[in-house]
This record gives sequence, C-alpha cells and structure tokens, in this order.
Amino acid sequence: MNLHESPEDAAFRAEVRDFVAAQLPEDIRQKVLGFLRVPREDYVRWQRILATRGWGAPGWPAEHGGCGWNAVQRNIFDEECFTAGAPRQMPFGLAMIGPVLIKFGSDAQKARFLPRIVAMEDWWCQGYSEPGAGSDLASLKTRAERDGEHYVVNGQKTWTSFAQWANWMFALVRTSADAKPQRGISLLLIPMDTPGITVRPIRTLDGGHDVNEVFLDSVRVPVENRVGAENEGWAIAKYLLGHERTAIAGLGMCKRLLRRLKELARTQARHGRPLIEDPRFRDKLARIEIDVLAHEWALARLISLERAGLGLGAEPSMLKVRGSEIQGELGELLMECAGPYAVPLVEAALEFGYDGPTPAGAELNALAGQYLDLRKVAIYGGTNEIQRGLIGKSLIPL
Amino acid sequence: MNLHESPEDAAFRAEVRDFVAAQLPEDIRQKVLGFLRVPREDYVRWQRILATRGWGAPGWPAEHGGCGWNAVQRNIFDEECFTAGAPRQMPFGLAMIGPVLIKFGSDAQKARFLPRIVAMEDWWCQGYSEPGAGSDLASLKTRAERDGEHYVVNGQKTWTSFAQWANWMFALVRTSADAKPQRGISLLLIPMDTPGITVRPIRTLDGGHDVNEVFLDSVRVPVENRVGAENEGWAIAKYLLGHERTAIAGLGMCKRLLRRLKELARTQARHGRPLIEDPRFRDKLARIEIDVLAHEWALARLISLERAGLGLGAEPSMLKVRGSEIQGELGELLMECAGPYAVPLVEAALEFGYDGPTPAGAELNALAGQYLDLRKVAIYGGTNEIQRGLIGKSLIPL
Amino acid sequence: MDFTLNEEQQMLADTMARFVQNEYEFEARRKRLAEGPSDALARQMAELGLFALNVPEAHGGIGAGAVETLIVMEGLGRGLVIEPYVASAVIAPRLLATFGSEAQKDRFLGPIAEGRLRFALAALEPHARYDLENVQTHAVRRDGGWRLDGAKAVVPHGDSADWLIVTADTGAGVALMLVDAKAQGVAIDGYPTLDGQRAAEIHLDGVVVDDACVIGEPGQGLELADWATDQGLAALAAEAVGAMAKLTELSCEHLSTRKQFGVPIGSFQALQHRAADMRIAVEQARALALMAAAHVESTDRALRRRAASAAKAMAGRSGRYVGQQATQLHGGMGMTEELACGHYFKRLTAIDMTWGNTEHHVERYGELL
Amino acid sequence: MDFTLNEEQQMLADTMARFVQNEYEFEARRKRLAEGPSDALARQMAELGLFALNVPEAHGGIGAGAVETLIVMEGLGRGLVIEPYVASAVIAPRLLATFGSEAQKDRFLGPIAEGRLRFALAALEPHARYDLENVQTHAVRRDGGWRLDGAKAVVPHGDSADWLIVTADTGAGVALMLVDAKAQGVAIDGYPTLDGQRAAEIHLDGVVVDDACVIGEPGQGLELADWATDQGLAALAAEAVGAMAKLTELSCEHLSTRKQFGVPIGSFQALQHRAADMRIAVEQARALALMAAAHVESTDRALRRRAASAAKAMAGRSGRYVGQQATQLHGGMGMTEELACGHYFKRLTAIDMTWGNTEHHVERYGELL
Repeated sequence: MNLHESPEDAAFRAEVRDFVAAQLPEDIRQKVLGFLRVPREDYVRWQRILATRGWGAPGWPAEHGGCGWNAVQRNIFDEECFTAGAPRQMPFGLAMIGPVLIKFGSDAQKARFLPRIVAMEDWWCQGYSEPGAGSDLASLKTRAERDGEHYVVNGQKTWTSFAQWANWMFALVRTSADAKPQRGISLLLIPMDTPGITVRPIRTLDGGHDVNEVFLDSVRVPVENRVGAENEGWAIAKYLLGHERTAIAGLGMCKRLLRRLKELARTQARHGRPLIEDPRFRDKLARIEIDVLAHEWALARLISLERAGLGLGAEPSMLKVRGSEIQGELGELLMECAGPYAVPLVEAALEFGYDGPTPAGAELNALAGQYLDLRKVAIYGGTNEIQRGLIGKSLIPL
Repeated sequence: MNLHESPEDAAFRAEVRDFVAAQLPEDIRQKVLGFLRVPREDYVRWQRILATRGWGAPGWPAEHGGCGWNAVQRNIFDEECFTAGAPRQMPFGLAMIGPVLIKFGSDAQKARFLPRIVAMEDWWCQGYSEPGAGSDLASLKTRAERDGEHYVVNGQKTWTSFAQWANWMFALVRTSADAKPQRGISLLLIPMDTPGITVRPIRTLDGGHDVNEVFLDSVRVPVENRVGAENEGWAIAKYLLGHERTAIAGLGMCKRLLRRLKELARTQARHGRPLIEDPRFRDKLARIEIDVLAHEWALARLISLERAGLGLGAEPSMLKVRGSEIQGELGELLMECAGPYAVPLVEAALEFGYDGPTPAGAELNALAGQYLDLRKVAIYGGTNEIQRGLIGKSLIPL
Repeated sequence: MDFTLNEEQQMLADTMARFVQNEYEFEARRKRLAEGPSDALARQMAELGLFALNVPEAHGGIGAGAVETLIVMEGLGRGLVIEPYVASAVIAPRLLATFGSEAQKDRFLGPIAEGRLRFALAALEPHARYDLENVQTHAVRRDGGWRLDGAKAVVPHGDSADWLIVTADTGAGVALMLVDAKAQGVAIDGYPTLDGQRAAEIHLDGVVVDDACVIGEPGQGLELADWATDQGLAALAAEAVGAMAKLTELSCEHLSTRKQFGVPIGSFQALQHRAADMRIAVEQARALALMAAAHVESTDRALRRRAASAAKAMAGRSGRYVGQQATQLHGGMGMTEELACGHYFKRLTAIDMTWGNTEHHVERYGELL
Repeated sequence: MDFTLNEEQQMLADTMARFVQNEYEFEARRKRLAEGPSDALARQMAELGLFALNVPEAHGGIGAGAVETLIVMEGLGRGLVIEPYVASAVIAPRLLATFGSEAQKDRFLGPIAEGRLRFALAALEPHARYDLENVQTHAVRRDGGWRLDGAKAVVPHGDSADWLIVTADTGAGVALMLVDAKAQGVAIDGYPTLDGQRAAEIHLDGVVVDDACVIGEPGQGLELADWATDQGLAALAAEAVGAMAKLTELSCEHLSTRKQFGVPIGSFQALQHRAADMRIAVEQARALALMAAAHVESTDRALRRRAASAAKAMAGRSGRYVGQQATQLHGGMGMTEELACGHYFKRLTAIDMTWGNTEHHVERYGELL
C-alpha cells in the first residue's frame, strides 16, 4: 500500500489546477459556482480551451486524439476541473458516442466524427429512453424501416438532455420486429436538422430546461450513419452503459458543493454570528465533510484496485448511491444556509449579468433551485433502488 | 372534534396517578426506573395491589372480574402506570390466555383459571413459537397424540418468556397431521411441573434471562385442558394475535424512557455543564420529545376513531413501527448520556440492593444493557419489516 | 378526546374538497399559477365563508376555532391553493379579536370577514433570519403616533396586502402596529417564490403610524408578534399535512399504475416500505397539527409555543421526507413541472422555510424543555 | 496511491486470519470470554510478531507502519479478539519511539516487542467525559520527580497493565508520564465492560514518579496525549472495520440460508437493500480507516487530528448502523448471546464509546474546519 499521492500524480494535479486557474474564463466560473444558467456557448468555449491544451478527451486513447490518461489521472483531472468551477465536459460525445465509435465505428465514421467531438464542433444528444420504458431497453419502440439507402425512423425519445442545442443524436432504434426483444436493435447517428424531428422542452422543478422529448416522424437517415451491424445494437448499448463506471461517484461535484457550502457558512449569519460558528450548523458541516472524505477515499481505493486487476463488483453502485446521497444532503445544507432567503426565486436572476432586484442577491436566489435539481442524481444513471438491488444481490448468494 | 381530555378522563387520570404514587412500592419503582432486574415476586406483588383495588384486569369485561374500561381509559391507565415506574402487567395471562378463555373456554375453565389470573396466583407462559418457524404458525411441529383421557405432547417451543417462572403454559400443538397446515391445531393448557418438560434459558445481549426454550418429551396433558374443539386452534390463535392492537404503540414505555432521559440530562455533564444545556444534546432531546408527542397524539386519534367505529386499517402497524423506533432512539440517547461510563457493565449491580463497587453508580451501569435490550422492540410482535409490508400493501392497490 | 368531525366540520371539509376539485384541478392550477392570485377566486372563497371563519360572530364572522382553521388549511394544502389566506384570514382576525381595541375591531373585522382587506405578517427582518426578537426597525414618537424606519424580509404575499402587521422597536420595548401598505414611505418589492407564490421585501422610510394602529400596548409587541406567528405556524402545519397527505396518495397511485419489467412498481417490497414510511410521516405531522390546533389558543404561553414549534418542526421534517421520496418514487417525471408531484414538493419546501424552519423550531422547543 | 497489499502485508493479513480461525472460532471465543485474557495467547501473539510491529528495528522490533497496524487491527476486529493490544502494541511503542528519551527507549521498547510489558492509556478523568484537556490530576514537584494525586476513568484493560500512561497538571502545563501500576498509592479497580472486555477506574494517591518517567517535556503532555490518543483512534477505527465487515458477511450468510414462507429471506428486496446499505457503511468506514492510517503519523497536526476524528466518527456511525441492522436481520436470535451477531454489535458499541464517541469526534473535527 501507498496511501499518499505519488509525486507524479501530485505534480499532475498541480499542473491541472494551475491550468484551470489560469484558463477558465471568469464569467464561466461565476456562473457555474453560483448555480446560474450556463449557456451552450460556455460549454463549447471551455471544451475548446481544453482541446487546445490537448486535454479535450481525457478518457480516450492517444491515437484518437485522447489524453491516454489512466484512471487516477482522469479522476484528478475531473476533480480539479469541477472544484474550480469548470462546466462539466458534456458526456454525450466524449463518454458515450465517442468510445462507441472508437470500438464499433467504421474508419470513415471515426475520421468524420471523432475530431469534431474533441473540438466540440458537434453537440451530441442521446436517443435512448422512451416514454414509459424507464431503463428497460428491451421494450424499445422507435422503429427504423429500410428504404433503399436510408432508414425511415418513426417514434419518440424522452429525457433527451440538451436536444435543443444538439446538431446530432445517436439513437437506438428497432430495425427488426421478429427477433427477441434484445435483438433487432440498431444504433443510428441522426442529424438533428433532418426534417421530421421535433424537440419539445420538459421543464424541470428548478424551472430549468435541460431535458426534452424528441419526436421522430418519418425521419430519413442514411444507412452509412448506422454504427456496427444491423440488429446488433444491443451489444453496443451495453458497452456504452458499462463505460466509465467510476465517474458516477460524482466526487468533483461533491467537492464543489462542499466548498461552496463552507463559503456560504462563513458569510451567512445566525443569531448574529457566522453559521460556521453555530455549533449546530458546524456539526452538520463536519459530518458532511467527513462523508465527502470517505467518498473520496473509497473512490481512490476502487480505482487502485481496478488498476491492479482486482475487478469491479458492485462497488461502482455503492459509489453512485453515496455520491447521490451526499449531493442531496449538500443541496439541503446549501438551502439551509439561506434560511428564509431560500424561498424567493427570481428566474431572471439565474442569468449571468442580471442586474435587476433580488431580495438577497443572486447567490441565495439560486439555492432552492439547486436543491430541487440535485434530487435527480438519485434517479438518473440507474435509480438508487436499482443500484441497491445490484449490491444486495451481489452480497447474498441465493 | 374535542381535542382536550374530557373532565371525566382527566379525573380518572388523576385517580390512577394518585393511586400509583401512593401504592407502588418504592423498591419496585427504583428497580423499574433504574433498569435493574425485576424479580418474579415484584410482578406478583404489584399485580395483587392492583387486583385488590379492582384494577387487576383493565381489559376484561366486568362480569369476569375486569374493569370494563374503554380504550381511552385503558390507555390512560397504562400510561400512568408505566410513567410512574410500575412493572408491566404480564400479558400472558391478562392479555393472551385470559381473553381466549373468556371467548372460547368452557365454564369450568373460566371458573378455574380467570380469578387466578387476576390475582396472579398462576404465572402463565406462551407456547407458540418453535425453532426455525418464526411467526409462521402454519409450520407448527409440536405433536399431541390422544391416549385415552390425555394428550401426549412431544416437541419444542422457543422464545418462551419467563418459562422459568411459570406454572402454566398455553401451547399450540398439532393434533392432526392429515389436514392442511392451518387445520389440525389445538390449544392446550399445560402445568409446567408435568414430567417431561425441560426449560433451557436463552441469554440475551444484555445478559438478561427472560426467554427460554421449552422441550416437551412425552408430556401427558388431560383432555379437559384443551380450549375449544380439537383441531380448531387456528381461529383461537388468530383471535389472540388480533387482540389489543393499540398496546403495541408502547407509549407508556416511550414516556418512561423520555422522563428518565431528561432526568439524566440534568445530572450528567458535558464540557462542564449539564447535558440539557449543551445545544447539541438539547436539540436531540427536543426532537425526541416532539416524536413522543406525535406518537401520543397519533395514538389518541386512533383510539378515538376506533371508538367511533371508523375502523382500524394499518394504523396499529404504524404505531408499532414508530413506537419501536422511538424506543430504540431513546435507548441510544440514554446510553449517550453516560458517555464513556456506558461501557462498564457490572452484572451484579443490576440487582437491586447491590452495594459493591461500580465505576459510576448503578444508574449508568444499566444503560448499555438497556440500549441493547430495546433493539428487540423492532423485532417482536411482528418485525417492523412485516409491519411496513402490511402498511404498504394497504396503501397501494395492485 | 374526540377526533371525529362533527356535522359542521364535515360540511366544511366537503366544501374545501369541492372548491379544490372545481377550481384547482392540475391544469386549472397551472393556469392560475401563471396568472397569479385571482380576485374572483378570493370573492368565491369569501362567499364560502373562508375569510369569516376566524372573525367573531359579533363582527359578522363565523367565530369558528382552530379546528375549523385546520380543516380549511388541510384543504388548501391538498389543493396547493396559491391565493393569499393565512395572514388575512387567520392571523389578522385572531390577533385583532383577541388583542385589538374596540375601534380596531369595528374598523377591520367586518371587512376581513367579507374578504375585502388583505393583511401580511411583516415581523422578520433581513438579518434576523427567523429571530422575531431581532428588531432593528425603529419607532420614534411623534405627536399622536410613531415614525417608522426599517426593513422587513420575505413577507409572504407582502405585495398584495392592504395592511402590514409590523414590529418596531420604540426604545421602550417593541410595539406591534398596523401599517397601511399605501402609506407614504412604504416601499414594497414583490417577487416570486419557489413554490409559485409571492413574497416581498418591505422598506419603511419615515412611515407615519398613528396610535390607533398600535395593537395592544407598545412594549407588548414582541409577545403579540410571537402569538400571531404561532397562529400562522399552526395554520402552515395543517396546510403541510394536506399537501403531504395528497402527495403520498398520488405516489401510491403512481406505484400501483406505473409498470416496470412487466409488473406495477408498487409490487416491489422496497417501494411498499417507502410508501409506508411516507404514510407514517404524514400521520406524525397530522398528530402534531392537531395538537397545535388544541393548544394554539391556550393562555399557557409555554404550552402554546411548544405546540406550535413541535407542529411546525414535524411538518418540516415530514414534508421534506415525503417530498423527496415522492420525487424519487415518481422517477424522472417527478423532477418535472409536468406532474403535480413536484409542485407539492416545492410547496412543502417553501412551508418548511417560512417563519422558522425545522432546525429553528427544534431549537425553540428545546429552550422550553 | 496504491491500496493493494504488498507481499509482506498479504502475509500479515493471512497470519491474522489463521490466528483468528485457530484460536477465536465462535465456541473457542466463548470459552475465552469466560476465562478472560490469556497469557499463553499473548505469548503466541508475540511470537507472531504482533507486539514487535510498532517497535523500531533498532530496538528489536519490526518497525512497520500504520498500514500494517491497520491490517492487524482489522484482523483482531474480525475475530473479536479480547486480548489487550492497542495500548501495549500500538500506542506505547509509537509514543516512546517518537517522543521517548533514549533511556526510555532502551528500557521499554525491547520488552514491548517481546510482549512482556503491558500498557494502558489513562488520560481521561471521571468528570471529563471525552475531554483530554480537562486534567484534574495534579503533579507536584518533589526532589527529582513528581507526586501525583487524581483519578483516571474507564481505562481499557487498566487492570492488567504493568505501566499506565497518565496525564497530570504540573501547574505549568500538563505532563505525560509513565506510572508503574504497582507503585505505592496506585489503586486500580477493574471491572467487566459490555463487550466482555475489561476496564478500570484508577486512583492516584500520592504516587511518586521520577523524572525519567516523564515523556517529552513536562508541559508538552497534552499534545502528546492527544497524539497518543490519535494513534489509538486510528487503531480502533480499523478494528471496527474488521468487526463490521465480518458482521455484514454473517448477516448476508444468514439472509441466504434462513427461510421464511418457503424462500430465503435474502430474496426479499427490502432486506437486499438493507444489506446494501450495511455494505456501503462498511466501505465508508474502511475508506476513512485507510485515510487515518495515511495521516496518523503526519507532522501536520491538524491533518492528523482531522483524520483520526473523521475515521473514529465514521467507525462509530457505521458500526452503530451495521450492528443495529444486523441484529434486526437476525431477528430474535440476533438478540441473544448464542449467535456471533450480538457479540459484534456489543464490541462495535463499546468501540464507539471509547476515547470519544461519534458526537465527540464530529465536534472535534468541526473545530478544525
């Protein structure tokens, strides 16, 4: 065992930290750390800054334009970027369709799409979920019928994050009805400006608009846009879902929220003194910081064991559960910092640069929305109930 | 609605309180409130004091020597007795076999046994559970074979509370093997001094000895000791389990523990001042007192609705769950009061009158054992998991 | 004790259910949410007697009590009604009927009963968080009245009130006063709140209030504000019970209809147990809302305060649990504005943060141990 | 960072597993529990090198580090070993090796490595609860040494120690001293603890200690006691991890074998989820026990203290959860002395209450925020 960060890793951490501190545009940092709305162009701007540095694709092998980093480095990179207030690197290209193309794509597809993902010349969205189907891929209903050199796609996708900003969607579609449910699925790459595509926003509790329904009405997709063989999309989908399992720990987000919480606890007062000096609130801070530390060390241990080939069982599920619980609690505590001023919610003040009135400043105005939004972490990526089931079954031989 | 205790009920409460204050022997009170061991004779002594007053059987109709009280009065009586430190009235005669005899017993059985229950001339124990069967009565294995005017009983019972003190046991036995599991069960009354009965103590976590295994080896029981018809014991067992469902709230115990906790919080110090002035601990006290109040009002409401014929659904299960959670937490907080002095456990000091050394007095010495013992409340009388299942199923139409 | 509804109470409960059904079904409510509180609806509520409830009969009211208020609030909670109600129909009439001068009663109680005057409780200040006693608004004596300077924070429906109930430090104790919202020097900055309702920051800049608008004695104001807030707390606790009860029912409905892997998700044991815990949380909150109704009018000050804080703390804790779990059980759809679930969650969250959150009321209760 | 065991560490872990298997299987342990700590077993542990672990090689030890200590403690925790170990084999050798004089090292470290001297940490006092700095034991200067009067509370294995590590107030700061347990004026009242181990109240009545027995400088004692306690906390946290990991395994075994209604109870979803939460609790405690091992030797005082408190707080919280849930999952049998379950629950409870419970360490951590 060596429980201290290696000098190489520590140096790498310092390098990332310095880079982010120097290169992350101040306005973006403020939006992200202040829980304000982050517009499309900010994600693109930051991704291009990273790409220019050669850090556009941390998880990819070097020969495809990636960094070739190991899991420890990727984790350090994520953590430093998150903590400093960088917007997340959109996963739809980098962590989803990118790795799929690297493994299953044709050479032409790789050449065409991979560089544009790294430079964020394309914005991808994911066409997986369908209404009523939850995480049950086998019940996929969207159909694609062959018509010469095209598929004609009909159906509906939902929970499609940032579809309103995307120019490409990768979508699972049913290309054969007679096979058993898992077979007969194919993966198509669909330009979002194809006629027949309609995007309908789904407003979330915090008033935000990240997710959408996408309706596909006789959408014609060239056959060359299919990834892998026809009817073999199931294996691709499974590969994609099994990818980057340690990222679901959300450690960077936990650390970002914790840092913010401690800042607010220093500026907000209760009974006339800073919250951080209130014994009750200080205990809560201590507890949650201890939780974050445990989460951090559990993740570090998992990454180390995985590198040593000791294999991942249900551990990623454990990290998912803990990460979401911690983020949920941090959301609560952030809101508690604001006290009565968590109640006001002036939507316009969620935009950067707003200079109209808010009862107690934009920073408190954003906290209730953030609390509500953070509830989603226990739902997406496989609900915590599903994760607990996986863990439990792995422990109990029946 | 009338949310205040009626003058009659308030007067009744005062009467009970005065009576207990005047009549409960001081040594018994100290044992009970100090979590010391309460010997057999103390239970008998207190029961006889109550019986002399005419309060020996609160739940029975007057014509059988009971008080004929309504549910509100029974609840007031229980609460006042518990809070003041009276030992519980043993349920095995009063709440279990007594009501069964009143409903299913022959006149001869009633005349023979009921008065002796009220005066506690008999100590009853319950022969229901069997090893490995949990609460699943249908899998009962103890057999009773007819031999002239006797049954010959062979088998094993477990979790038999106070079998070591009992002179009678009521036991479910299988009198017919060919019927389906629920049929073929009979209820027998067995003198504990019958040859062939062996009692083996089961030590519990707190070092206590309340429960036992009881082995029955060719035990001869007169046929006249059967209650109800042969093979019809299932209905009797069900009647018994459905009886006195609001008592499982354990409100009296909650109040007793809370009162004790507040006393200790005044005498135990932290950072040089009484625990009750420590903001952290005071918050915990406030929270648990609020919980106890909610429990009390929920119970009062349930009793009122039940009296109005609005019927009990899953509400008793809710009270069971909350009551056990509250008792568990009170056990934790009591132990926390003692801090490091919760660790010592001198068994001899659990006996009243012990005057040997203990590190910090008998009152702290008993707290860890009490904490451990209180865990059982979430297990007995139908585990909290079973209760939650009942509640959940009653809420969700499937 | 008798927890059953008598005939009048049952009628009141039925009235509330009908009102919500007719005016506040989900789509209708979405429209109302976009348009804000409606005068027509307020008139309708007045016709139903909802504003007369806490006005004594002698002043044209119904003279009902805390139990009837609880029934109404539970109904408003179930319907997630956004119309301003508590300050105008519970706090103001009770406060004036109990502590007001005869002149104040004659002047205000009639119009209150008819739903023609709106009040707002403006007792908390920007840096005071939930501490009523932290009053920095000053009242300086000037002929036959007072001159007020200061600020009040996050006043529910402060921007639609005709009268503000305000604390001010006179130098010789705090006074509770009625301030005309249109008086010179009153600036009201309204804004939306997370639950789709409204609140306001209020600035008092040399506002002149005459003696006739002081409630009780100057110097008695802190105690009166505390009393008035307790009336509000009891009402909010009952509203929370209505909201969380309804939300639990919606969640159980969802569990029984939504299918995954071919079966209703309500057949999964873990979700059954969750529903049970939600139901238990509702039961605990309801028990203490009833207790608050029993004691909020008590002259035993400690009893009243303990009851109000216990009920509000439990409403906050149970509401948070039920809101979070309902969202979780509803899955992704629970995170959206498109189902009622999230709207209940938001209102429960806002109730928790109003006039003292769970933590504040646990602490207040602890001081009375 | 590398969390895999190297070859020596793996051997050590295997040694511990074998030791526990041979000497501490459930029935064997019950016998040991009745008989109390065994000299023969202590010798065997010494032969395995367990007492030499924290003694520097220069003094006949192995000179291993915090990671090896963690491995050993986890093993002892899994086996619920009752033999006195932490104070003698972790705290004393580390304290002396780091802060002791050369004479102290020469005198004590060799016998410690051979398992021939037992120590007890006697720093907390009867009215101090968990506050190390609350020292009422007085040390008065007398030729070439000190005269001690005072009392020490709930000293783990205090009645089988040869030497006591004691804090005393000199009037010019606190000193940390070694007191011969057989010295005149030392009264040791031993008693059993809830987990079947032992502790003692210790009275010091005019006990004479000479200067050679002061560790470090007089006046430095509080810092040294704090440092020493942190070594103990890290060790206890690791022991708790071993105990709760084993208890979780036992519970899962029970779930897979115990049947109700004809199926293993582990097929019920709610119990699967419970097992998952227990496993997660173990993982969190393990993570911080590792963190404590990483930092407990740090010269960064705040880092060391934070790590020790975080690990102990998490061990307490996780241990409580796992202990309670294991008992619940085992049903009635979990409440008895007849299954291992309850014994683990009791040890985890005792660990939580030793040298600061969860609440104490959360507070201590909070002071360092």
